[in-house]
Amino acid sequence: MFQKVLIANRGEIAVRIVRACRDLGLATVAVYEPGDMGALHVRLADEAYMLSSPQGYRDPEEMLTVALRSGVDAVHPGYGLISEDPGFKRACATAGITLVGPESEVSAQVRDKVGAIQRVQAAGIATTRPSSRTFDPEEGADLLAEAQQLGYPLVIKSCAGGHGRGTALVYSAEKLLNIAQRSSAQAQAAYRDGRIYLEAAIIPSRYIEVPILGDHHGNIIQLGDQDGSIQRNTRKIISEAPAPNLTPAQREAICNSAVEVARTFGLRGACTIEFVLDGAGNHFFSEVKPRIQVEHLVTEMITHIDVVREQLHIAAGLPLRISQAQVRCDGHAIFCRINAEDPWRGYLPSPGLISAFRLPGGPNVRVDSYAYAGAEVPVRYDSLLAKLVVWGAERGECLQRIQRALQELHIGGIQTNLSLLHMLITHPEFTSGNYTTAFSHLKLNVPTPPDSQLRDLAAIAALTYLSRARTARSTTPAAYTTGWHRDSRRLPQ
Amino acid sequence: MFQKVLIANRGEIAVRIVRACRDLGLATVAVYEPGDMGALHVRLADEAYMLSSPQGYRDPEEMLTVALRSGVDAVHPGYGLISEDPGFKRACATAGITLVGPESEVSAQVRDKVGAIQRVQAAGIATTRPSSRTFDPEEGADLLAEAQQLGYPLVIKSCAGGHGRGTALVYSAEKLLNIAQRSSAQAQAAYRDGRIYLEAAIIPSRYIEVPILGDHHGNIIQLGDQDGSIQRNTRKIISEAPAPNLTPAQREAICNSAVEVARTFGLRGACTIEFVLDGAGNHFFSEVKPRIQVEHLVTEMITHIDVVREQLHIAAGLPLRISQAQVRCDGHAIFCRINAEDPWRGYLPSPGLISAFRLPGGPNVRVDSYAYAGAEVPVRYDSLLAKLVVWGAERGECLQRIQRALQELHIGGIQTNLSLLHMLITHPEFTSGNYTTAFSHLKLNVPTPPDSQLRDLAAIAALTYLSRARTARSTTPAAYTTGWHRDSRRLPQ
Amino acid sequence: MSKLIIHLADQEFEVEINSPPDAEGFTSVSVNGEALRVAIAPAASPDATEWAIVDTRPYEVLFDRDMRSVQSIHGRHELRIRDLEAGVARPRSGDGRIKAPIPGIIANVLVELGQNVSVGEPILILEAMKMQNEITAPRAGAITTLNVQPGQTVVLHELLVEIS
Amino acid sequence: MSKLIIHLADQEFEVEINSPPDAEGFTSVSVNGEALRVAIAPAASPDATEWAIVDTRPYEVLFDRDMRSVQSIHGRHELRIRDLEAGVARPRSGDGRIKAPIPGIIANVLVELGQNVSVGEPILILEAMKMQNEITAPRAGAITTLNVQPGQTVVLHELLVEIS
Repeated sequence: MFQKVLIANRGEIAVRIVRACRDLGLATVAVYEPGDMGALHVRLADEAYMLSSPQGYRDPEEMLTVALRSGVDAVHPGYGLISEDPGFKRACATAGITLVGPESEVSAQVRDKVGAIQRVQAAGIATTRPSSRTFDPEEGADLLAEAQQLGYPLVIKSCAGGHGRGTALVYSAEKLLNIAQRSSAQAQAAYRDGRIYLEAAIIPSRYIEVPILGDHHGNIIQLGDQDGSIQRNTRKIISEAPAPNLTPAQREAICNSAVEVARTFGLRGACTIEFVLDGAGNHFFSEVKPRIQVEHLVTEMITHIDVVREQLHIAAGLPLRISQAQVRCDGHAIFCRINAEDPWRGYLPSPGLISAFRLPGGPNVRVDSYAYAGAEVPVRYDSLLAKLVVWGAERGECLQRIQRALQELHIGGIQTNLSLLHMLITHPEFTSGNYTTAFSHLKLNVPTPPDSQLRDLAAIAALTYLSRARTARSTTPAAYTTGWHRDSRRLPQ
Repeated sequence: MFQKVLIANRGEIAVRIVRACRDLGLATVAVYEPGDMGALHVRLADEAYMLSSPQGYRDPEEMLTVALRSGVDAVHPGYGLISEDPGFKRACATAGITLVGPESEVSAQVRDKVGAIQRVQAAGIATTRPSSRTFDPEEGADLLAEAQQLGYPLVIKSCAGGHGRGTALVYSAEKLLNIAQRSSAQAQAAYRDGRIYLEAAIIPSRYIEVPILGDHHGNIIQLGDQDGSIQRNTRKIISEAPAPNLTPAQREAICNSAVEVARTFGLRGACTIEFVLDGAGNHFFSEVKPRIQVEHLVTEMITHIDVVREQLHIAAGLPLRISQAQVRCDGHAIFCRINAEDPWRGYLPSPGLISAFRLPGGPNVRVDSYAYAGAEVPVRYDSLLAKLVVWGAERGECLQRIQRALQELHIGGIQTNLSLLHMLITHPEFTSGNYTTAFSHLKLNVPTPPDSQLRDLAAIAALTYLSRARTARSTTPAAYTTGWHRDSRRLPQ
Repeated sequence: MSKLIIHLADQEFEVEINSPPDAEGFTSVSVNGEALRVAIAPAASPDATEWAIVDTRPYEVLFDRDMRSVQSIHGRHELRIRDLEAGVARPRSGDGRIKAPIPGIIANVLVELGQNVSVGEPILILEAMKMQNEITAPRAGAITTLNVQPGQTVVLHELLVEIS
Repeated sequence: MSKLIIHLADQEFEVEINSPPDAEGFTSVSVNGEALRVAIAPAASPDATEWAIVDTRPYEVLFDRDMRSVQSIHGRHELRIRDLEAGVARPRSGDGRIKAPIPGIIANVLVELGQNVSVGEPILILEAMKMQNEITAPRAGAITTLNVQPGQTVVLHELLVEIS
């Protein structure tokens, strides 16, 4: 095992990796851009180095300099940022520092999504039907021709991202180029890579994912199926494991396909194999995520396996400590991604000072976050604020507990998607388990509470209004202009 | 199962019960004294009633009035307060409301500790050697005579409490009456019952506890052994499960004894059977705690059983949902009790406003608390602020994780025992697992950090001092007198 | 003492408050003629979660800074408060000035100076926190000020565009 | 600019600070002649946990309100700060007045008016949060004021006893 690990990331995932290292007794080295000087991942590390290059966390050269200077024997890059930068991978290898993640060649293979699908097809596994190659959005004529061959409706996907930014459904040739342009721009902004490809659409569909672990000794195990169909604003915000309403035979088939895919690529470390499920229950390989996922917590809750810990074990060359027979997927887990954003104002990000932060507690509830009351949500980075997951012996227990946990979780000072999550997890389509990706697009009408509750809320609003007005009057005039009367905070609608 | 449950308690345990009820989909009714109006257990409940009697939470009559008015079909009294009030139990029974806890007669039997030991002895199980009866501290001559018969050293114990307040070791007859007087006064203050009894001392000793569940159908299961030897200021502050350094044969013998004891009394619901282990590894029954314990979280972490949920199931008359064979004690758990008190000032309680509250996260960490940043630690009640527990596949992993979790946990505005806990869990006697109750009395010398760390801390202190002085100068004079310069906060040493 | 009209989830409530809180901290409130006893948290930071108890029903509510919406476990609802004693409704926004709601980079400007726009029409794209955020017209009119161009960094509350 | 003597865990450090923080937020500090770069959290509430970075070593520290102790994962240590520029050490407490450190009920009074006591001698028992707390003499002398009797409720900072 390693002695000292550089964490080449920030935010929640950096904190998550520091925790895994500490739990293993490994020393940790953090890096920070000037704005993150007091961030939690820095505070909890044993050493911390400032990144002074303007590229900050995205500068592979400065990252390598820190790795060498601090004398680490491994680097964990988390996800995003430079986690899949081929140059950084090579540089670490040359310097004799282990990078926790897939090797460059495996990484390159699965990043070429069209090529990956073709390879899986060749191995005899059912896949989605992609375009023959990737495109720049300027290649209008070629795109139209390829689309004609695939048939409509089809999905435009970004080469760099997952189901997220850049993914769009197209029903007719007239709209193709416009949508392609926008998808590409979104992908460019999010992942700094504007290339796209097409895929025959499967409607209705579900996204079923299977996390796997592979070591350097040829052992590959799968950690059960999970459902990641529910997105909002191009982000998976709810996941659950196991995926609801699958037969044991379906689960077995999907998990077996996942292991075959993993063998095909010789995957190592922690990866996720993604499938699309059609209305008839057939599964089609879609892509490989060769990294730890945001929603890896659902896996951890049902398997009791610390996935980051296992990543470190595998990267150190150790054989997997459990066999497939020893993996016990026990009970059910539901995961919610909590973002600093306002779903009622077009998902506008909401940076700022967190003035209140109350976490849920009690049995079978876990929250991973870099935040706390008094912490700052920075402007420059992703809006991911916290990850909430609950466990239950069965799905019904889980549904009760996630409601309870969301009720207990309170965040003040910034806008979050908590109210949206509460609406989603209490929606009949979700509680029944009969949802598809279409649920992501469903307009959610806020249910009107019973009259008696509205009446109570009106009384509370009136008293609160009078109390605030009194407070505002009794303090200095400055408070009056900077407090809740301040008009400038109001956003254009 | 019940429809609606009254929670006849406050603080952390009330919040814990609200959570269990919500997870089961049951409606909850909270009660509050005027000072607890905004407390978390009130906020999270479906209904809340103010207790206006001066006895507040301790007034069985008003509690029954609330139970009837709110139309609950069950009352969960938690521990302490009126949880074992025989009058309240009878009144609930008469009113047809189920009280979650043991029946009056069982409760009375195990509360008579000397009688309980005699009964267990009669059933052929080894017990500690108590005095023949209980005493008032005024009965000096009788006490001395009884002590003479038992022999020194002996332990004075309170009839009402557990190993906690009132327990004292006596080495010679000269000190007996003085110590008895003080023990009785402590017990009177803590439990409103000053009666005491004597017990032949076992030195060195360990406290081994076995939680059990019993239903109304004659089923009794045990949930594994745990060690509760470590106390500070008469409170168990660290527990772990399983108890370290026991042979499988020892564990089996202790757990079997626990089930036999439970059968002897016909125990139902969640109880804990306590044993004293002598230096040779023999175990002696000591007492029965017929209620949920502060440290029930260790049990929950290793068994994946929600003990409060099971209490409700059992009280509803349902049979146990798992057999002894299905109880899987998996891995290891370590529990810390976090108190609002200052161990460096004689454990002086520290009520006040919590200005900062940062909880640990990540895998296999759980915190149960009523507190959050902005909450008030009230003056009138127990200093229990939060319960922290971590799980690990084995003890070594657990030791790493509890250190990490304590490092992450930060509480500002009040004094806590966090630094003390950090010292205890990193102490070689604890990490080796070779501790006894003597560890509770060990004077802990703060280890001096290496010179380089002291040098760093000195630099930080100097900069912080200058920064605070600057802040104090730049604000109004009032802030200067109420801020950190305020002398009146300083306590007499 | 006070009379307010509360618009909440498209319903209107007339709330009257005639006396200060009693010894237990409850205020007697009449809502559409119905008598309620209401206690609310002592005035704290406007960002904090407020608790309240109405008769025996506890609530946790989160009001916007400007009290134009309220969130509770029953959902998120638009709110409008009119203080009849104060005589005037609070002014609404919508004066046609678009300020930067968050700091970020202007990714795209979708209008030109002098152009006529309708309510809700996309005006510009502001990139922040890895997201492209569409800023739309708060009212109809002509673009009279256009202070930004693509690639430009803007700070919080910076005036970007004016419509009149 | 500033020179301080820091007593920490029975060691003495001379700390010199000659310039304001640099652009990166670090201040050059000399401790017993050794040069360090130190950054601390912007002045926050004195109750908050402070972070600091010394060269590449991050710390979290919790200072008492009056900076007489510091807690970190390395333990809890007594602290004494002398500002050489200010010329005087901060006054120590110990003027013989015993005030209620917490609100509570006087369970027992162990001394009488006029009685001589020595440092550390138990003076009274204050019951609060279900605990009996022994309050001891901060200095030797005679009891000149005795304001309390058993059973009496006292508020925070109430003067209980005076020794002179």
